[in-house]
Amino acid sequence: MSRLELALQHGLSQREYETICASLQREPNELELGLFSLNWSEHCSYKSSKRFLKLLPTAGKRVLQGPGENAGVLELENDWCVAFKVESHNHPSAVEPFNGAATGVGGIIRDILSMGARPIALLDSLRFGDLTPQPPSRRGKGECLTPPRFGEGPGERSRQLFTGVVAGISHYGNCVGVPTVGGDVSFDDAYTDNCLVNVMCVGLLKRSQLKRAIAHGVGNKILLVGARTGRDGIHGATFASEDLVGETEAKRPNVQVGDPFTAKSLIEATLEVCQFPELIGLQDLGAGGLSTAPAEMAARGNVGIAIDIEEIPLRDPTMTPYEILLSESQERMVLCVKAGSEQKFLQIYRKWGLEATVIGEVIAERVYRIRHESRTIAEVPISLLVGGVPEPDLSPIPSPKEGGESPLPLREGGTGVRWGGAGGEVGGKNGRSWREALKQLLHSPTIGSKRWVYEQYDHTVQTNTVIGPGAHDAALLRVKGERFGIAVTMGGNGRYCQIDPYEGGARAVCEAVHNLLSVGAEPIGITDCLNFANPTDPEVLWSFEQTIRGMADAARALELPFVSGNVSFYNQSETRKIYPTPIVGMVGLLKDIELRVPMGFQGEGDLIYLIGKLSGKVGGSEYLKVFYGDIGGELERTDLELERQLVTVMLALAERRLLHSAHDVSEGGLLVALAEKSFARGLGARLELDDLSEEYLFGEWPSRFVVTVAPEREDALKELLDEAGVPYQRVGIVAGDALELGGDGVSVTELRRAYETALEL
Amino acid sequence: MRAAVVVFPGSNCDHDTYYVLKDLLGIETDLLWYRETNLERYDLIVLPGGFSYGDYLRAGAIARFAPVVQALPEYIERGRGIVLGICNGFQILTEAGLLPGALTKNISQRFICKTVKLRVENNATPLTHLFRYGEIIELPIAHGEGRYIAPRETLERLKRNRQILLTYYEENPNGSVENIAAITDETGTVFGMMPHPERNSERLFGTGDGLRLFQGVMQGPAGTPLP
Amino acid sequence: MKEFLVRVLVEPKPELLDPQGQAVERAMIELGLKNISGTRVGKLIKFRLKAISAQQARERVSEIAQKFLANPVIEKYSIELEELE
Amino acid sequence: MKEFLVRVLVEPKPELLDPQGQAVERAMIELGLKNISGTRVGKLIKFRLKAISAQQARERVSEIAQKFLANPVIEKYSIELEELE
Ligand SMILES: Nc1ncnc2c1ncn2[C@@H]1O[C@H](COP(=O)(O)OP(=O)(O)O)[C@@H](O)[C@H]1O
Ligand SMILES: [Mg+2]
Repeated sequence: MSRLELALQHGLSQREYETICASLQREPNELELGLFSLNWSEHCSYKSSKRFLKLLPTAGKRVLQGPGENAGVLELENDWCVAFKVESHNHPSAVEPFNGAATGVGGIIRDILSMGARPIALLDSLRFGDLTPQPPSRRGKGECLTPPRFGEGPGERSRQLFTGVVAGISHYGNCVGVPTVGGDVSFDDAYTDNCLVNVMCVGLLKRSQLKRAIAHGVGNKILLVGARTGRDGIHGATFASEDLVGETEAKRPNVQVGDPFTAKSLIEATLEVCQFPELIGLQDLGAGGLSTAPAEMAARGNVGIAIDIEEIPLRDPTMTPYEILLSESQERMVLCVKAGSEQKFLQIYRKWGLEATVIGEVIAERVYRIRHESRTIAEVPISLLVGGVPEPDLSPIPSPKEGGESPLPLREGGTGVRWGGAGGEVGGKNGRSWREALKQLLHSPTIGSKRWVYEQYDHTVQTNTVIGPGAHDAALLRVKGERFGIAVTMGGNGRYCQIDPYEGGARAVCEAVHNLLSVGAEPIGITDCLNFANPTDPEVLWSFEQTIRGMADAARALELPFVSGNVSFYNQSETRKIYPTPIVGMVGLLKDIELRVPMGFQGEGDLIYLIGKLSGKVGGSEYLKVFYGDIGGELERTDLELERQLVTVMLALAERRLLHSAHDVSEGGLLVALAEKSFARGLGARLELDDLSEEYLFGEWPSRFVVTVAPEREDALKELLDEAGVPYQRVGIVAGDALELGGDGVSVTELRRAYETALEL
Repeated sequence: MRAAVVVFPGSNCDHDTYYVLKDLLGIETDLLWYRETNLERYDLIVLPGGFSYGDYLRAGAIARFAPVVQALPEYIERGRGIVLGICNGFQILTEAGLLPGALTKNISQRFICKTVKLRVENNATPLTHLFRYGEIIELPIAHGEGRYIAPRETLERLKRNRQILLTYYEENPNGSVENIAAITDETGTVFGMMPHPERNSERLFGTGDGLRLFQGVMQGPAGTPLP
Repeated sequence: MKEFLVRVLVEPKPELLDPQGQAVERAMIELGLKNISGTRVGKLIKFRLKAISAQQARERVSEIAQKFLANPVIEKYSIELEELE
Repeated sequence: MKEFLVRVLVEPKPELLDPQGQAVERAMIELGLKNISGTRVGKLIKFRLKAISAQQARERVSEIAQKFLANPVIEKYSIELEELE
């Protein structure tokens, strides 16, 4: 085989190969090709996405570390800082859901650790294909062996992926002792072949503890710590940079198996050594393993690194240098430490029962040099390896949606259906009343309770979870010894992006903002994971660009910086592309946790107000999907000026303690939001709505909150809203134990049953 | 009074428990590395929750051989102080044979994290004397292997000696026999419980019931303060 | 119809990391069982099965092992049959 | 020194309920494996051991199985040895 063929087999393009030869002024050897194949993979180099990512705003007064490191860092109060990032593990989870998801958790935790922060929370956004109805005889029995693999068919496969992924996150997150406090799960056929597993980790650190993934100072030592190196996941990053099609089965890397026990010791040992002034930089070994991490550290420090391959502790002594360098074994990190101090580092790791070895040193020549028994077996300029990849020549072209024929059945305007009162005589679909529709929506897996999921996650460990999963729009963590709290949320709706990627991107940002505002916290920064299909498809690239523009415009309007993120391309099979799916993770600061606002109705007699945009369309809603099997429709563009006003006014309302409860209106629309508010204490409401159209009851148009206020504070609330010029409307009063509307009613118990049994596996 | 919270590789509630003892109750408390064997100084030794050694094989199966656990029988025999195993700590104590019975996989075969109601079955112990007999309290659980089982004779003995301290109330989350959530040994100085009192020791997290349990230990049996 | 005692032994594929096996091996060594290596921890599934022949029993168990008892992506399995009186 | 392949099979004591075994049995029946009964799910621990004789190997493994690999309150075990070339 020619060298070129070998390069192509490594996933490099001919153009890339030629660039390498021209720069090296020779042909690269096989090991060097391996290095390039990983460093230049889409997954590691962001070659197709970086020019679009530049569109995202990254500056802000709290930003201590923006994109470019293992995680972003924002300043909070009293020298406390928060580090956070999201990471995808989509392909590995599609192949082996349990281990794929578990190692995804491990990877993102080590990213946070690399900043010198203690991981304090995890969130997970999951997307699967629609589940088939569960045969009644299997309900409520739980899993048997993991992962269970009953039957055939796409619904069964989605079920297996779902249970496997949740079990994997539960296994890893629980064991490392980081609470999983939030996230979201939704189901749609678009994700049948490619499920999405995005995990976000949040860490806490003092300003002075901030670390970077950097190496410098000639002669300083490079340490490898954690687990031994085995033949896991060789070519993992290249695998993540290709479509998920049948033939890749042969090319599939060995499944990486996570070891959360080793990870937990690695966290504790690393936090110990972070106190040493001799620690210069640290970096976790993620995709690409030793072929990428040290090179990236050297690039940041403008130095070179030489490593001695025979020093690396192996699980299997027969491994070749090629395998060692390309291995993606989990639970490993690389440290750069001052020469002479290595012993004290090694000691700490060994105390925790971990491997720790000096594997190399910083050199002046800016190359990544691999030595084997003192012989150089590969040597590549750092600048070429890291960032030297030529940008592929791709151009986005608008999807046919902007003209031409639509790939989606588009529904113009509303459906003209009005839901009736009792018995549904006013022409409700199939003669049903709004309460039947509401129950059915609450029972859909995407909207229904995710208790089955989050009860498998330890969400109370570390004793900081003030608001945990299932209780509110965002989770809230306290910081021991401080007044302030940290609110976190994560989510996104691919269906919106499928219809209108620009608007979908904007909404992803705005919804995260709403979730934080609902608990009373001020949004301060964003991390995101952009899950898309193959970027060489111009239409996909176009939706990618549009989504980013939507996110960027919303973030800019709300003065929110993106401080970290992740791109996952190639989420498609031969037959199916995922929806463009941006997942937004957001952090908020609540100045005083005593000012937190609950989600649910608190007491009878409280008045219910809808705040924000008071009318809109039904397009893109879960309602359309459930009742019409339709994901189309028209999405109204979010009014970013209104969003700005909502931020100000919601914060002011919370600060003045005017809100007895708050919840944003999102998936499912107004009635679903009201029903969710009734579950906390079993309190119902008498609703005073004069519009019973499906748009009004079930539309998902943006920029809305439902809040409650004590009757004696009603005037104060209205005054504040008037001053801010934000529209509002009284929609009812908290009363009884049923939701009543238009002479019809349904008990909270009945609604809750529908909601709680939506995901019974 | 002086307390130790043992740190095994894989412990993850060590800092949480330390925080309650040290910061909320002001007890002099050490984080004790699992290789320590000198327990003389301590009036209370807590084996905290977590996944010691990854809970590989069986929860607690490897940790029971740790030096600190090997030193416990002597400590208990001499009546030196109180040993409290919470969650993983309970599992370690049963594996070590310091408490009767065994903790096995939840009947659902899944990990479960939620707040549960518990009934106080014996309030004449240092751990529970600040509760009323029959009182219903709330504590979080978070475990995959919390289903308590024991041979019939052992259960008879536990009941006869009133060694059952807490039972799950209304709902049995893991399938434990007799709804058992917490027990003590025959000496009344070794305690094991699946629920996490340290996770409900502040009003911020609910009723704060967990704190009374630690306060009980601090005040000593029947209110006599420990040294 | 004959009755068989079936044992299906499932273990992690040899090329994959088995953290549980590693931890158990370390513990056994510390407990004094030197000279051991390559420890793997897997599952044992044991049941009684009625079938007309050993061959039929094996075929049917094979199918279920592949489909359900073992996860072919990460595990391998073996089947043992013993005819009961 | 000889080398042995050791398998320790650990399973729940017969008198104890085995919820995992029950769940697996139900699933197998649903998947079409009728005529099964008494399903138990246990553990397989497999390793290589060097010893001077089969008897010595068995003794040493017995000891570790009793003390560590199985929990005598709830489990029983059996040991299988195979001499390697
Ligand atoms: N995968 C998950 N992991 C943890 N918590 C989850 C997950 N999915 C949903 N939740 C929690 O369930 C609650 C409701 O989720 P969701 O319906 O997505 O909220 P929202 O409608 O506000 O976006 C939230 O508290 C969320 O954090
Ligand atoms: Mg919300």
